[in-house]
Amino acid sequence: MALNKFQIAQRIAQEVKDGYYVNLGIGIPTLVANFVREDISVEFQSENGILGMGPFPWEGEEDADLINAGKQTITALPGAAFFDSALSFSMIRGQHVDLTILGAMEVSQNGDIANWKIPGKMVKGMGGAMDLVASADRIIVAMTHTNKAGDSKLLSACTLPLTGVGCVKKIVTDLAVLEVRDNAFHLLERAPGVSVKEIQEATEGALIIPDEVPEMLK
Amino acid sequence: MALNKFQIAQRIAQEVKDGYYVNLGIGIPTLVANFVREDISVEFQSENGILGMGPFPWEGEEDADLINAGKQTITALPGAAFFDSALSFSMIRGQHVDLTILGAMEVSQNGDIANWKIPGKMVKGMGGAMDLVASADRIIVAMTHTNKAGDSKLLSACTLPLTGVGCVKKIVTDLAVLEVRDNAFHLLERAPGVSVKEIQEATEGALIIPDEVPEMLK
Amino acid sequence: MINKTVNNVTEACAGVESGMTLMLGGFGLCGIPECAIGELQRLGVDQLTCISNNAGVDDFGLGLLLQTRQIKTMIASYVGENAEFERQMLSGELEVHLIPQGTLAQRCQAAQSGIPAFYTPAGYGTEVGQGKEAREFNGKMHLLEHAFQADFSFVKAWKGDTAGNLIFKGTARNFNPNMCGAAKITVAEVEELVPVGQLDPNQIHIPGIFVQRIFHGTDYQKRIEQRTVRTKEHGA
Amino acid sequence: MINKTVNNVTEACAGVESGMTLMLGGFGLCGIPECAIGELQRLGVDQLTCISNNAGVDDFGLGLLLQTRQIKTMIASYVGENAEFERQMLSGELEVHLIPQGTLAQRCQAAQSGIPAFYTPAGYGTEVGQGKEAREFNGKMHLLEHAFQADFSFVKAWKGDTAGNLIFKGTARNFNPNMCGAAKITVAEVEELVPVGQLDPNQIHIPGIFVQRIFHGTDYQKRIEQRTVRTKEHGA
Repeated sequence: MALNKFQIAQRIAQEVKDGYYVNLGIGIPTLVANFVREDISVEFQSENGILGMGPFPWEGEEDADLINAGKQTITALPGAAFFDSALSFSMIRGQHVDLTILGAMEVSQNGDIANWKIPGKMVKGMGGAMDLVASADRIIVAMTHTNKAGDSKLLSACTLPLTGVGCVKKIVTDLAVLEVRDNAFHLLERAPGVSVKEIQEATEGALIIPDEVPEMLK
Repeated sequence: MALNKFQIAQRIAQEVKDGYYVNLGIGIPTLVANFVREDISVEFQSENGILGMGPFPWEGEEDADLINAGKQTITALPGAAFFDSALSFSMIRGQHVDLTILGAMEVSQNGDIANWKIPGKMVKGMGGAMDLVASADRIIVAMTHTNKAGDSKLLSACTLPLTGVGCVKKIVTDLAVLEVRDNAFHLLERAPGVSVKEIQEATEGALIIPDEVPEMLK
Repeated sequence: MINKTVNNVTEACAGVESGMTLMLGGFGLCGIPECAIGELQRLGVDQLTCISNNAGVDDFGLGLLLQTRQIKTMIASYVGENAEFERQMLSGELEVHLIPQGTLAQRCQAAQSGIPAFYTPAGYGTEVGQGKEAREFNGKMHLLEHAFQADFSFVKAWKGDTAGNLIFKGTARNFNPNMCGAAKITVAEVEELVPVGQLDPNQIHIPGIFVQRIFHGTDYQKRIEQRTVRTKEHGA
Repeated sequence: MINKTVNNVTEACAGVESGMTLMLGGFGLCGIPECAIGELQRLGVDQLTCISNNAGVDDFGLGLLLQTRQIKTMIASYVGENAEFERQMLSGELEVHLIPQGTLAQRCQAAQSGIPAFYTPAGYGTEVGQGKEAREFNGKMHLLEHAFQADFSFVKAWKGDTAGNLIFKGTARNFNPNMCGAAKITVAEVEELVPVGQLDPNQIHIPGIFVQRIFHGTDYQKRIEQRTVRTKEHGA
């Protein structure tokens, strides 16, 4: 069965290693924080200017001067630091952030990503996404395998305006975990109960299927 | 009579206006701070990282963590701020500092300045001087009119490696105050008791002498 | 110390004219110069070019100046919270330049620092890179980006002193420090204005040299866009 | 929080090898990483390239590594306080690159920030500009300067916590913050090392993400180069 957004987040959390500084995008990526193992040390960076981001505040303790990049009220953990936007992107551009997890509307088999614009329709802007994908060594995309119309989001080439080129290395969808290399999507794992055939049908781009495709571990 | 270094500093202090942020180089420029009118507000920047530099500390109150660009122990006035070297040169390069006063070994009639190197002999380095002269709108050079060998330091062209090109606008020496423009030194004032002829003889570069050359005012 | 104090927001905004380019600090509605935005609306100056990470919401922040059609051109990185913005943009009434957030911050800092241009990898290979010089450094492609040029910079700080020294609070810091000294005139509004000597010189985020005018702001709304909380029942 | 603490200077300097490029904070003898310099001397690594604003004095700071001929190349802006340095330089034993102080700071910050190159007016028309790309912006000539590439960065802070967050003191701040995260590994030595939660997150100069190792430094000499004082008799 296809994963729900919490299960996608849970699977991605397994990619978060001890000692990582992690930047989480809006949406599913934000949920990843809830599933990271408690026996490892991880710090969350939010590009509006905090390192060491904590959970949402208790009701009544919200502080308008303390939000994350999704404009949500948050808390700061002991050991946190605040900083300006230029220094924040020094962390990102300077590759001090170890892992970037973000959503996407389309990913192509050569690692291009599109997630900021639908011409003539949606113009929210790229925010920090272009800086993140242009700089990060490790980028994981969290998204559904197909869009609401049922069309594949894993394409031979993106049709929407790009956010970055050749930068996505790993994708976790509701159906599968895939690695992007050698101009193809390499199927690594499938969601419990999801068949390789289902994944194949939902993938428009080149898909490399190994002899054995294990189910994701919880 | 030629001015001594304190008198040169005193004359330059007249160029310091209310509301100016001022960077003082090592040597005679440092002395300028002592002669600035007390009824105006001026802040001194030292490029190693302080704005609002105060006088030397009282004996016994020296702090190794509080020095100026000349490595001298100093104090910080109420309202001072400390900052890192990059931000310090943001102030300088970004033209936030209003006036730069520095020494020189040579100045040419087109405003070039040489003050950091004598090939094969003296190699102290340029420190912040190249950033200062390349950026500042107002640069005043404080120096003796001739060097120890008696040779003019106001030249048609510098012979030493340059610190900056076409940047010096004003020079105060032990003999005169001069403006640099239109590829010539324009004599504005002479030291009390110093004749125009003496200044002429001590100036190798093109010297423009107006009909009347007043003595400097104290 | 040089005194940068002005008496009120009206004095602080003196000289702002229609057609000018303005920088405005803040991220979302966090740390925005509320007083200055209110005054700009009262002044009625229009044909403005505004450089700000976001464009406010429909009825607050820069959204106020959009309502009154005072903004001609918006330079921002993310504008997803504002329906009126989207309408004006799609209809062509509003000229919009969307640029990556890190590039936006760095172009402010470059202006502050006298760095006319720099290279960044952000946006290479996308429409952001169209018409820009691209160059390879260390095996990676980068775009040449230029320092902003602006007339006024409006920033909001937590505390300030009469010499213009500023301290920001929490994530309300964001773009505010980077915009100080990045325009011809920088206007800082602060929640608390103190005499010189009361701020620790070691803890000042922005020295007064980057600020031309400072005033004590009042009546801050400090709206929260996404009020997210834990509840005692559900735990963390 | 991620724990960056190492037990001592020996652990902090693990991995430093001959021939490496090192950044060292400090201005004059103010804010220099005294402990790390001592350890580098004990380690005996040589053929080093050192990036530091100054080169110490004859018997302290980087002067110690000059005495023992451990430095092959020195990248600095001002070296006037060191007779041994001048001797080695003029005799050709030591390779020296003198660069403008602001360019030095900015090349560190560029390395920290992932900005591979930027333009600055400093040094245009001088021998500093020889062989460099020059370009006009806003009617003024500028030079293209590149980010440094270094193996280790050694910095000295006043206070730090186990997560690597740093606070500097007075003018001992200087180049130290700009060198954090500007090399592959950044080693911070601090006078006071505290548990996380004891530093105000609003007052941290350098967040721990820029620091790989932190340790409590001891036996600081903090020498003063120019002891200048007022005396009660003479007044101000």
